[in-house]
Amino acid sequence: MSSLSLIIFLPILAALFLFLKRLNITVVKVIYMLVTFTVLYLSLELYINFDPEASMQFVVLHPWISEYGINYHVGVDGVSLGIVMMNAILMPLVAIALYKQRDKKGYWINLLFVQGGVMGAALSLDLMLFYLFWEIMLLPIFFMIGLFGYGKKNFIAMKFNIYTILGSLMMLISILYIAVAYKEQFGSYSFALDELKDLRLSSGESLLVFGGFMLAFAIKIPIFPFHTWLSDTYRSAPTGIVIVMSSLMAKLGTYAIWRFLFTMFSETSHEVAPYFIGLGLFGLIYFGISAMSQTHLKRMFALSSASHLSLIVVGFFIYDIYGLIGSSYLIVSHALSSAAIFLMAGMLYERTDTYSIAMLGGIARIAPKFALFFAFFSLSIVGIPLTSGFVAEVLIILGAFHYNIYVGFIAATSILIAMMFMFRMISRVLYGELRDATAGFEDLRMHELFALVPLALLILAMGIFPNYFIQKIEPTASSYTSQKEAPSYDK
Amino acid sequence: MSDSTLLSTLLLSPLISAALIFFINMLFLNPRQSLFTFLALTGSGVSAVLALIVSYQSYFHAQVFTSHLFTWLSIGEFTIELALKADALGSFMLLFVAPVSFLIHLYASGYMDKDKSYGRFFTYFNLFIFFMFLLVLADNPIIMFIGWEGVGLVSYALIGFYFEDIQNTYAGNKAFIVNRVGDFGFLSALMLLFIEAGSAGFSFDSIFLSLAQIDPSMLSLIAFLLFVGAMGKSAQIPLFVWLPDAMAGPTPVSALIHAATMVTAGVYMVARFAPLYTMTPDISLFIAYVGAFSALFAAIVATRQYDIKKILAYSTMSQLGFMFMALGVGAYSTALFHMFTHAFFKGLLFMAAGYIIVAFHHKQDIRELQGIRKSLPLLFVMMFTASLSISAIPPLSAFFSKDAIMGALYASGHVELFLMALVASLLTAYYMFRMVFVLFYSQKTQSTKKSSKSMLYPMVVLTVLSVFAGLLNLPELFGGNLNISNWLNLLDKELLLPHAKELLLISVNTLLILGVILYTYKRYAYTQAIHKESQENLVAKKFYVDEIYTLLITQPLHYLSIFFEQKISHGIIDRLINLSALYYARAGILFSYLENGNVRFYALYMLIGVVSGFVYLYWALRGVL
Amino acid sequence: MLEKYMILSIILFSIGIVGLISRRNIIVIYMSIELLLNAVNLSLIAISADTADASAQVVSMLIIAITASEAALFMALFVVLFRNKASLDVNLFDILGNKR
Amino acid sequence: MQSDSIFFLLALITIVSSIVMISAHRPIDSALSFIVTLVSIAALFALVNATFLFVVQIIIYAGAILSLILFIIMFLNIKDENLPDERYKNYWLLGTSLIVAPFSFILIDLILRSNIALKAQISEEFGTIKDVGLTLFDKWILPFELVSILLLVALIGAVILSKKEA
Repeated sequence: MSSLSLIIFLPILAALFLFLKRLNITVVKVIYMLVTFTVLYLSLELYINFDPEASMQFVVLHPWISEYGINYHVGVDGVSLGIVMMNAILMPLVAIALYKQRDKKGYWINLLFVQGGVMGAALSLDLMLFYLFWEIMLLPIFFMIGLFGYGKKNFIAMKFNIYTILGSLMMLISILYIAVAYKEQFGSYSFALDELKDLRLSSGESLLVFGGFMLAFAIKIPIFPFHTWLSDTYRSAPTGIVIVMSSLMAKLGTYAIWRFLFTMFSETSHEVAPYFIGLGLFGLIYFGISAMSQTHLKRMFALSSASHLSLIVVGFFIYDIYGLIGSSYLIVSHALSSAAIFLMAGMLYERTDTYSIAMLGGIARIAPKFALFFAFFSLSIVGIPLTSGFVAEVLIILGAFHYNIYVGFIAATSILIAMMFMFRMISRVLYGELRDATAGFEDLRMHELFALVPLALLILAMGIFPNYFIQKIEPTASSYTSQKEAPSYDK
Repeated sequence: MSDSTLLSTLLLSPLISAALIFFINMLFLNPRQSLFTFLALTGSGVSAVLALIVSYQSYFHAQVFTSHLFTWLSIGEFTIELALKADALGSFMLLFVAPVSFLIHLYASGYMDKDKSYGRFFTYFNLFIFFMFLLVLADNPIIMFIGWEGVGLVSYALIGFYFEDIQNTYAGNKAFIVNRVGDFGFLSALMLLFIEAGSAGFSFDSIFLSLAQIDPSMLSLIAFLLFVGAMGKSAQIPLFVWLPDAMAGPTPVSALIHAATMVTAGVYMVARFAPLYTMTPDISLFIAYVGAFSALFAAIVATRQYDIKKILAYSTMSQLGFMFMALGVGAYSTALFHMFTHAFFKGLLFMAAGYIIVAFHHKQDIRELQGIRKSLPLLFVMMFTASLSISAIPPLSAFFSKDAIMGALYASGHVELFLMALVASLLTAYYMFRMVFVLFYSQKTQSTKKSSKSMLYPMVVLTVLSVFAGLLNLPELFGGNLNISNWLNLLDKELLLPHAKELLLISVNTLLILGVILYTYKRYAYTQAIHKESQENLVAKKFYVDEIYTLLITQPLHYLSIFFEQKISHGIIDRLINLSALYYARAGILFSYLENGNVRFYALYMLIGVVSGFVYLYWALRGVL
Repeated sequence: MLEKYMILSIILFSIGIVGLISRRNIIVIYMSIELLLNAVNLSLIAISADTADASAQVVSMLIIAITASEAALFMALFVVLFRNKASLDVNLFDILGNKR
Repeated sequence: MQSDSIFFLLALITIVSSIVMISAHRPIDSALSFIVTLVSIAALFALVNATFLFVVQIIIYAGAILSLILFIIMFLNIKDENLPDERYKNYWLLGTSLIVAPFSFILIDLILRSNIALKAQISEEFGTIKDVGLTLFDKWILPFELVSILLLVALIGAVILSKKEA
């Protein structure tokens, strides 16, 4: 079995095994750790062996349902590598941080399942396979919210699932449509990405098909106005799944725009790019401003994530080497930061039983380590220099200015927007007087430090030595942009 | 030690000491304070010594130090090297930034004595020096921007240093947010600059070489946006609101960051981009006007302040206004020279203020601090000297620098700027001596026993410097040869006055200032005039600028946020989605009426289906039949 | 001749359908069903005459036999239903439907 | 032409009586008019020489089934209050007729347009009991036996259904 298949299926098989076998919770956790660390090891090996100059690598191609041209077809390039690494790094760290809190077997099984699903979706090069994994990711989320969530969890789980499945169905219709269209033109069905590239559709058709795909991605990301599931879902989802959703699944949506839409419908993508740039910029500001009046910590972070994801979308649709690299860098960097911040929000909740900003305060007095890390991760979301977010934002803003000067100015407000609420939140949560909820606040425990320190170091490393990381992405990105020159450049 | 390692050591030694202090502070329970002091002073001391070496070499041998650390980022044409370069301007900055930092470190070790967050303080402090050096030494604007944001970040952390009072941290937030508004302009300008002129590399030199190809209107836009950045950092109208609030931090912070070094970064940046600004005279003039209004505004507000540190804060803003005036009319080295002297006397004034504050149990209101001359005689001397200096009394340092600015303004032909500067300068004398006379010339007496050697020594050094620093750039009039200006060799405009005219200007100016001081003495020394001032007029309320900003920006944003979240997201979009789900369920109920269990209805549906099929087929096959 | 019989058969069949769907009286519904079967029988006989083949008549006879068995069951049903509800209204027998 | 006029007469009787059958309020009226329908249909059978079927129709339908219906109606002692309240009966009839009308129209139209009649020569024996009997026991023996089972099942079912709950 190749390492890519192993990365995808090891977690899924382990999850099935744990599901079927009755085991002690400690054993479950140990197996979880073993599996995630194996995946991490495999991914690191992948990262080291990855040759930046070649495009698609470690390709595995097995016929699956050959009469319909569906194959098991996976491979990795510079951008999916980022997502794979994120997934591989975050999963064990989440477990380390939540190690003592979660004693339900289902929690760990679902997380493993999600890991496999995300890996599969990130690596698959066959549309059907991608669709399969895309849906597989959804199931554990549904169960996790339903089983371990807070508040009106059933309603919210249901709403989230129906909403996302609605999008996925549109995508499925589009996938089938292009497969049939391919058969009409070339005589056989195909779902392979590199073959579907050659498909010629009329502009109306491709716009519709593009819309079907885009709806699925837009809901998952979410792009304005498909965002209303977001804050409720984040609020009621348990920490592990919030991290998965914000750090991996939303990013996968943006990644899929690049991987599938830009490859298959490059002309349509260019045509609609201005609208999506507009929508992204609007979302950037809209979500940012919405977050300012939030009193619930997780909702604020949710909206802040949405704001950044809009920026990522802008970066992709700019279709310029800086925008592309900036967005893929922001995917990774924001995944790290938001995972860390949601993890810390979870710790906060576990210690104080509240997410309400108004009820918190004074944590820095008695828990300096917690305060330090909390402030650091919040600032890394804001994009302070020497953190990875800064590099990414600068690149996206550069791309935006390259595209159009006004787009540039609006994109540049991203350095203002996040901090408007972030700083006030830091003040209210960490500083000032101690409150009832925060009295006796326990500082970070050892295992929590073990989870947070690597994240912090990675964020710093990516901010101080970005070149090392970007060299892995750059050839992929420039190969994309050299195919199609950036469309417009007016002053 | 090679040039390159020397420069890298200069940059990195504060970072290393900051990191060491940080880890010791985090990992050990009760580290000894003296260890922190040692580390902090070593870090800043090493860089101070090296900075002096660099400046010496640069001044006497015109040597340019460079150091290439690593490639920060390289994508296509966008290549950012993390390279350091100490040319004349950089070395000049080092010349006062590093020693003043070291002195203030020394002072802070006394000021912060026995503070429970001693280690945290010096972590930030050393980190600040690191970022400041990065800002000064960066060879390309992106790295400069990193330093620029970095100092802002540390400034944020230090303003909110006493985070037990949440208001302090709000002041820090305000400082950082306002600064970032400026940074927004700065970053936008850099991006435009790269797109327009970055193809040949993005170091300062290569940018300046390709400036000529840029469209003039675009160049003006870039220049303006860069200046927006400077406005934020150097507290000019309209982005000055953070500076008075920033006085919430410990006094050494105010001395180092909000007087001597960081706030002058805007001036440095404009001077650094001098080749750009010489090509955009409109924007330069705009800078001059902004500087003039800021100087005047701050001077007016300072006349009605009572908090000793706020007076000094407005004074800083006012002096920065002077520097921008000089920059605006093209007298770059004059502006930088004023910045140089300003660092000494303003640093000294803040240190003195801090000394008073520590000595009198953290009282900061000058009305409560009256009559402290007896108990602090040395301090009185130093503060009096510094006040004379800032008021530009010859032959103290600021006399030379400020007078050069006035001369340049006059020579540039913009009389209105000159008059504004003159008024601001007179007001400077007024508010400074108002403070001095209220503090030291009073019937009341207060006494204290506290004193700290480590606080006093740096002040003595700075007193000496603020007296004599002016001699370094002695104009020809007094037999000098403008050493610093020649050294810096910036693109100064020729703004020379005939000696007779200059002499006349100086004497009139000095006489006027002396007159103001005399008036102030009459008014405030040994009187209760300070208590009779109205608290309600426009000046005392600082022209309601904070309130206007709250009304125009903060509150609308808040309401907009609530509007977006509750009205649009929840009220419209989410409701539509939920309603569509609800109506879907309703539609299900509607259809369930059809399924009523009554077989003849089923037969009816079947019939309808069959008939429709028949009709359709009949219609479809009408041609065949 | 065949066309006429066919047309008559169609008309009778339609009338049977109308009765089957429109009426609520279960006995009339039953008779409508019988009418449908008779219409079919009619057409079968006509075809048989037209083709001079007795097979259609046999089929028709089988239908009559089935009708007879159906009649027996229906009668039993009438008795049971009437005993339970004391009414011939088919709308009363709708427990399979959507009850809320 | 004689047979044509007889056919039209019988057809008219059939249609009118069946319409009366479906629209009569009381089941007894329906049943009586249904007898008329059945008899005239039997006459139509006779018109095409299906003599055996004519006899079967008269005996089984008019004789057995209809009398069974009448017997049941009387046995149940149905009063007016036991009848369903069919206030909108006429609307229903009208509505359903409108729905069915295109169906009938299309079928009639198709029949009229197509030429389906073979007009085979009818032998002397056609429709006699011998002819039918031979066909039945020659070609249709299996269905015939199956029908007998069906009748048996129906018999048992009817007994069980109408049995009172113990």
